[in-house]
Amino acid sequence: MAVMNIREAIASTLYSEMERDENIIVLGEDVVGGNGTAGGPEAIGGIWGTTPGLWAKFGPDRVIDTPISESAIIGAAAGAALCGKRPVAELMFADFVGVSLDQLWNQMAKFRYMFGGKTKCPAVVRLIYGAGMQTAAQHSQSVYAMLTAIPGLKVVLPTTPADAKGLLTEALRGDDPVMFFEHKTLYGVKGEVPDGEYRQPFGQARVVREGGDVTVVACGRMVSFSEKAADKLAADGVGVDLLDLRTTSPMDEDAIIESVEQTGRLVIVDESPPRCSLAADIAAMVTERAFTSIKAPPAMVTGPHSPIPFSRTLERAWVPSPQKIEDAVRRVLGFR
Amino acid sequence: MAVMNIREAIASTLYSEMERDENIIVLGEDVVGGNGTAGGPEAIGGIWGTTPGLWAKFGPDRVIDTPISESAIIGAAAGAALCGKRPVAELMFADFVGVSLDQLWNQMAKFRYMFGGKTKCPAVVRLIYGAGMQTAAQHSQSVYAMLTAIPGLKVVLPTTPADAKGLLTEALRGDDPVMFFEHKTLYGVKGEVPDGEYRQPFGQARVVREGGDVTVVACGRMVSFSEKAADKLAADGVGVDLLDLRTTSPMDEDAIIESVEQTGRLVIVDESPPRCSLAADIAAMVTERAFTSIKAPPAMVTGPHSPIPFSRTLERAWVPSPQKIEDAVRRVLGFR
Amino acid sequence: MQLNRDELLQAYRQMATIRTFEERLHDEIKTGEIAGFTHLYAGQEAVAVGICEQLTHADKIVSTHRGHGHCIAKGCDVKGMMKEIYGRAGGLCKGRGGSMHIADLDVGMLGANGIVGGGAPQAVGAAIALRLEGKGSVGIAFSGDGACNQGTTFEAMNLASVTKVPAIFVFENNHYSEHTGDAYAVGTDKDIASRAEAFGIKSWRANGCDFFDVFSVFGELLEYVRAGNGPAAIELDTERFYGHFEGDPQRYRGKGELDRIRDERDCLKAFRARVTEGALLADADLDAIDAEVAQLIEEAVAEARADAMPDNDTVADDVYVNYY
Amino acid sequence: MQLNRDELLQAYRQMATIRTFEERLHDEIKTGEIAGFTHLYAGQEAVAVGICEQLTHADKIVSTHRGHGHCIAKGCDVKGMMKEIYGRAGGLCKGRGGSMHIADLDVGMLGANGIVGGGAPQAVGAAIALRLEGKGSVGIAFSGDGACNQGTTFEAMNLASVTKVPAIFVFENNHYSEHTGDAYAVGTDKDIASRAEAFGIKSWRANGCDFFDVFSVFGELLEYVRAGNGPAAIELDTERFYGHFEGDPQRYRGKGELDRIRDERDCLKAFRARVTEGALLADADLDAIDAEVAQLIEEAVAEARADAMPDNDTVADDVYVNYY
Ligand SMILES: Cc1ncc(C[n+]2csc(CCOP(=O)(O)OP(=O)(O)O)c2C)c(N)n1
Ligand SMILES: Cc1ncc(C[n+]2csc(CCOP(=O)(O)OP(=O)(O)O)c2C)c(N)n1
Ligand SMILES: [Mg+2]
Ligand SMILES: [Mg+2]
Repeated sequence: MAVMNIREAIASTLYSEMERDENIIVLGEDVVGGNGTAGGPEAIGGIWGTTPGLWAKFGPDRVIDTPISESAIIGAAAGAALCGKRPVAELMFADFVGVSLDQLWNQMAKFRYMFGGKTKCPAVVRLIYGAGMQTAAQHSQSVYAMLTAIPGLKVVLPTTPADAKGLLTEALRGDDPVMFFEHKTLYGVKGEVPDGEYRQPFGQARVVREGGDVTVVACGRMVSFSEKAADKLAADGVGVDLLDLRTTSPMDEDAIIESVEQTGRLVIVDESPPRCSLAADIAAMVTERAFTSIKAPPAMVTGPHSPIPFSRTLERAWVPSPQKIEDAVRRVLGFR
Repeated sequence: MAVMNIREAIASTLYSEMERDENIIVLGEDVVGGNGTAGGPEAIGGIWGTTPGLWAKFGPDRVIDTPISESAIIGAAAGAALCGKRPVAELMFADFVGVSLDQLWNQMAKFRYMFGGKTKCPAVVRLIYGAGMQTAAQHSQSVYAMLTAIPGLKVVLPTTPADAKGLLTEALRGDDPVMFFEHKTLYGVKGEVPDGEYRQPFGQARVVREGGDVTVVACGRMVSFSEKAADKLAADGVGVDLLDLRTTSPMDEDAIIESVEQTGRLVIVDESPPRCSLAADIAAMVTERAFTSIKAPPAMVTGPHSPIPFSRTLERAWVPSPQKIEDAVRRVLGFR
Repeated sequence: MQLNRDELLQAYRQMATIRTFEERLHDEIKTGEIAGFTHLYAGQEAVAVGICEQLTHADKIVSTHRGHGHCIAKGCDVKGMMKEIYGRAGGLCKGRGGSMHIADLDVGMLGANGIVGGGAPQAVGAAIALRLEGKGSVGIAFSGDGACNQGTTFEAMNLASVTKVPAIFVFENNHYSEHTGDAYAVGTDKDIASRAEAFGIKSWRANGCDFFDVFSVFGELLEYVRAGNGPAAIELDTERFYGHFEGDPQRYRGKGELDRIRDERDCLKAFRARVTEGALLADADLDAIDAEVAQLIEEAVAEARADAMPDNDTVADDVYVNYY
Repeated sequence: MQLNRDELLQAYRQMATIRTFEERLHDEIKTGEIAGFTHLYAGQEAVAVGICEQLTHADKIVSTHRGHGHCIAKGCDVKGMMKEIYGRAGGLCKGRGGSMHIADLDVGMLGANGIVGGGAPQAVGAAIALRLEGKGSVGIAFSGDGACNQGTTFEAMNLASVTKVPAIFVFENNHYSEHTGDAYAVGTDKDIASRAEAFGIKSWRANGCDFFDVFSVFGELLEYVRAGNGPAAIELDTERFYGHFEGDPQRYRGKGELDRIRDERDCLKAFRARVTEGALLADADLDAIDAEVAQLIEEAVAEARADAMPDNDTVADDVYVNYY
């Protein structure tokens, strides 16, 4: 097993999968970089460093820099996927779903259903998301709830290098459109990554730790925040079952229910505003499926009903913190 | 009080409000109709018949036909609103949020917050939505959950002519961006409409009926479906508290909680797919706020996790039906 | 441009099939059996057929809300289409799509589209894919004079221009987007093709009511694109014989306009005149095709009516290839 | 074009303020005190100032992610801006917006924008509003050579063309969108302005590193638009002196490119040479302004550093004017 960070896990998986399958193509803004400049192609790759060397190895017909036109990027990916390719399209920031939603929602996601099940659209869209770098209201959002709500899309959020490899491989081998969310603060997270072919099936939550007193469900950056909270709680003798969802569509409802049936108490941590959120989705699902098991109302730790502010202190106040998670756990434990 | 249908209530409110306030302007595709044709402007107004006579009365600078470019429509509304106008922009189908989301979500909704509270953006966006006319997967969706989730927007869904007038007037007098949803199957619904100035404040649910045994919360077309279910249940001696939300952002949480505290049982009817839906939002909120009062898990009656099909029978199978609502009520009543 | 007898017969058959299909729908819709939005292609047949007759199944097209003509011209099964529009289980898309969402990938028809402008980027994606195949196949986006104003259409042209892929933008200018004239909504001093040219895309123009003109001009364009010269565009001046959708009172039309375009701009009449005058085909040849087509459409309607409605249990099928 | 002494001094002061503001930020960012994305406008000052000096507060502009220059040129308070970029409570937007979201409606600055292409439709909306006022005011969208490819920009141009409102599209071509050259990403045989012309929009071109050229060409354009002739566009050939954002290693630049543009394309140097050679102003006049500006920026940084961070309790304030 090699040790690498999430950025490297994504870059190397893209590279090796493209070597394996000539139908995989990559497109996005500056995924090559340097086109049309004195420095030439790959003078600088994408700003996230996840696509280096692809152009040199696989050439300009498979690794395509696009103008700033996200609808065209996603639409082209959709069209290429209908024609038997496996495009990997990059949205440099997940917030750019705003300028490309139609192609995700009304096109890519619906083709197979509308066309009577005769088509498939195996496109992977990589979306870089999340707060924590003071990128302010239009570059910090966690758009996964909006896309989880859309029938026809799968939604994936790796939090470890191994999962980044396993889930991306799975996305590239599957036949449905996959929204692959990469949290901008997690790129540097290091860990062991299995060598060779490695797939992580969707719809299987990762049990981060077992504690038995309370269930905490999280995804993305909120997993590590929940671990911090769990550490503090463990010091006080409170044992947390922590689940990293890995994928929100499909979602591992059974793993959540199983844990809640034992603990009777649930905290959901969701880096997004509260309304019609993933937190609400899970709270409602658990209440429906495990009503007689829950001893307290599921607690939802989310941001407030506001955009994400720029200022360092305000941004921190906006994002769910380990402290708020800890408080929520204590609240549900104390509920009578 | 005059008797009119919802279409007429909207058309006459637009007209009289434009007479009152010269800052109100209207823009959208074919809101005039006939521009650039032999028939000339207003040969045919919009396909919904909600803007007749505006062009003739208020002129081409206030009533503007646009090319097919929804991002430009919403963006122009946002810009005009920042400059002191009160634009009313029409999205001929709410599904076209797909091609205009950025201007709604990252622009209009966020200006005031991002700019430190010094600006206001009093734009009204009219969105024609909903299933029931076999308009298939891209022309039938109920997009209110997606917009309810967005901090900065208000979301309004009238179901009676009186509310259409009252809520539209309120939208046009307020200072925040309002998403005004008009269900395409409800335009013909008739009712009494108060004469003269009439405002319906946001965030106040309408008590459609009181029954005491179970709470049913609905919006849009689902209100009348719920009434049908309630009629059948009443015949069996089951009394339904039926709430029409009127607005989902802000939402009248208190009215819901108050009823649930009495009935202990809740059914939410939501014409949309289930994930991260308004139904889940309400179920989670009620579980959180009224955990000790609820005697059964809140039931969510939604469409399935699929796009909306074209075929008459399939579309009916997709949309929550009076029968399914009735079944859900019986289920929550039978829960032990 | 040299079309042999069989090719001429086939072209006429295709145009006649579209016309008859659409005119029949126009009547059937009045019975109330067909709901939703049905946008008829009648009047524009020369465009779809003049173009698609030069394509193979390896070439891909992306269509619009007014897609029946493109579907038939590209080779979709006519009976399957009729069933689809009737919302039947045996429809080309199992009744789930309806008039605005007919697709058949086997013949290179990637889909009609209810979102105006939705298809253009997809055609560029198809062209990206087809360039990799290296066989000279092309990706084609049909767009109207309304759709040419949607941001996606411009983005698609720019992306095609930059990537130099074999994408073709076909602009069917029938002079109306719903109830608005192109004279109003298309911002330009010149025409739609000139806007494509501004992207560095070589553009052609043709009479969209004249099969032979479409065929020859598009033929030249196609040769250019198949040769690897990058994208191209063509604007076709054409006519819509019916309303925007069925039920449209068409008060935006000029006095006598409908009569005039039926008289002077009917591509089927023009085709017949040309081939009979030139003694390429006889009236009887065409009449025979008319009869066959009438029979086909008659059967299509009868079979559609007789077909079962989809099973309610299938309502949430086929959302994914596999979900769990 | 006749600029009097005061006007020349003012123009220089504005350009020098932008330059000093940006160069100081370039240094401050290295200290780690300023996070998020900061896109510096240095090099392009002649554009913002050459345009905004001809506007009043009644004219509205919509800016980009690279907005500091437009803000200063339009009259935003420099100290308030600095505090904003430092994320302080006293910032122009209370620290909530940051570098990419500075606005001040009182001076007609409708907002910087983190979404490339987001502003263009809003400028058309402003122009719709301003036409109603009937005072000849204009709505201006600043866009880059990258933003000119976004669908919204095209839609905005078409809408302006169709509605004939007083909207102005200013295309600042600094030849890069992030790390990609305009030679690659702008699909055209000609230039960005020619694409605007294809929409029937009268277009101009100017040297964006020469204040006097910008001023006079834009002056002509402005007269045209104020007179009610409808929208207009201008493309400015300009240079970005720093990386796309701070931290960009700029390996896409040619050998010696940064030196060359600093040498040959510096609008401040050119301005100084022109006004001193022409004896319109003396070096000492300009030096005095440089000193004042240096002082202002020094104070701005000191005050920003000293200002309080926003109160955590305000995190969800001002989402609505009133919610319940
Ligand atoms: C994004 C979007 N906006 C608006 C519509 C509504 N609509 C359907 S067809 C149409 C007019 C299209 O005009 P054109 O492109 O010229 O095609 P034609 O109808 O003439 O074939 C409009 C506005 C839509 N379906 N999608
Ligand atoms: C919709 C959108 N796509 C992509 C980006 C990322 N991005 C920010 S600036 C930029 C380049 C913009 O280039 P240009 O318009 O030329 O402006 P410049 O940076 O040269 O001032 C890109 C791609 C964005 N912010 N918004
Ligand atoms: Mg048309
Ligand atoms: Mg640039």
